[in-house]
Amino acid sequence: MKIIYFAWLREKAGVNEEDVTPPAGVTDVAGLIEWLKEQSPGHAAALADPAVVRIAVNQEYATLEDPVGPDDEVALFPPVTGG
Amino acid sequence: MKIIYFAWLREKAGVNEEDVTPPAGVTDVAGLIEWLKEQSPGHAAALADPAVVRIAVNQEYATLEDPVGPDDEVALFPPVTGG
Amino acid sequence: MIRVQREDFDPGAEMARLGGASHGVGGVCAFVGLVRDAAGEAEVRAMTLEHYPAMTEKALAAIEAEARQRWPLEDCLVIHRYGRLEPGERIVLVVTASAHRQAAFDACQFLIDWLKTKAPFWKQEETPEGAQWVEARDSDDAAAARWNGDPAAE
Amino acid sequence: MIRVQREDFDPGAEMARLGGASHGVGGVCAFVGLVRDAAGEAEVRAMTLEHYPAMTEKALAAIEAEARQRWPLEDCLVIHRYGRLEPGERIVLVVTASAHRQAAFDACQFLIDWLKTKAPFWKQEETPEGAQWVEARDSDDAAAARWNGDPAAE
Repeated sequence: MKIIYFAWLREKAGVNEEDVTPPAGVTDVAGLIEWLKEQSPGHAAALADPAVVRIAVNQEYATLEDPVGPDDEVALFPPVTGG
Repeated sequence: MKIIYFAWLREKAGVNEEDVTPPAGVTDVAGLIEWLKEQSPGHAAALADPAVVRIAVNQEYATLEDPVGPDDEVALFPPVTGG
Repeated sequence: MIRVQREDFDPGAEMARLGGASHGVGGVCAFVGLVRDAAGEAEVRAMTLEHYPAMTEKALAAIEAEARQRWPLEDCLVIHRYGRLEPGERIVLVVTASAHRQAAFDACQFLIDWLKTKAPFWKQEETPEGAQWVEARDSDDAAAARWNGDPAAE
Repeated sequence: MIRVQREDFDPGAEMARLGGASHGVGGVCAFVGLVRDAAGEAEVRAMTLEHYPAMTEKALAAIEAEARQRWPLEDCLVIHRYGRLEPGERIVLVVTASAHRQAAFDACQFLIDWLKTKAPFWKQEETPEGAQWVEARDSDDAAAARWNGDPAAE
């Protein structure tokens, strides 16, 4: 599974993107985020406040309840500020 | 008093602008229009339907009740269609 | 600034000018009105815009002042052409520049709504059936009426 | 049409292109967003726009399709830049062309409101106190939320 981080989530996580293999019990976005938080103090800091984490699965906005699998690209980022 | 006509009011009246001297009893826009209607069949046709006559006195929108005097410029025209 | 002229204008140059007025401008909104080749079912080959010069400049200056009073604009511009214009030609330009986009959008719409219902211009269209004066549209009156209340409430 | 690019763009040329698409276009509305030299009290020397390329083009194409479905547009265009930009530089352009002005204005505002709240871009500002990530604004969410209902009811 490919994880991509943007903006200050990227800076806090200390990684732009990474390939990860979560345990089989991780089947949705919520589970994935809980598992990622355990991977490093940087990950934990980046994902500490779920209210400011936005999620896209395969380039589409997703929610904590959406399923994720080994072939998915999951992006984690703060609220957008374009335009 | 100077009277100016625009668009189809001008065409119906048959005159672009004219200097007129209404009788002393003509003191407001309503009285002026009634008097102008008597000046020619063209004037009568141009001013037949008051609902589609717009009025400006000295280049400001005016109503039938507004006063008019000898030194005024009175413009009569249909609803505007600019923009 | 307002301009009433026979000649064409350059929307990109005017937008760049207003946008560059200061580095406090965050948004520039522009509207260009063009001559269409049809009015309802009728083919339009050209139109001629007549206006009331003594009143036009005075009225446009007044409405520009009102827009600047209602919204925090860094700058605003109205250019309206008169004379004979063919389909595809530009008729009118409104440009507004503000720190924030909503003020720019609202002021731009306010100005064009006002031009449609209050600026002393009249359009005559050349159609296969002859010259036709354009009739005012109720929808334009309705669009203009929405600005009569308190702008903060909209 | 959508474009995501590092280079600047020419609003006037794009407006002329969309306005000239057909003689059925009666109005062209454009919005240009510019880099300001201040954010609240802080001086901004430059900003850098980061984005998520794989998602950006997909998301912009989807919202353009939605605008075309909601309003009778003859054409519409969104250009969004990324990279480092200084105060006064253009960030984003939205242009809409329609037979009637209200559709052009509404679609243009819809697109910019959407870009502000959904397009995967992030701005980092260079200030005298260091680099600062721009925070999302509640007012942008409120602006975007007004399009969630039936557009005919607005």
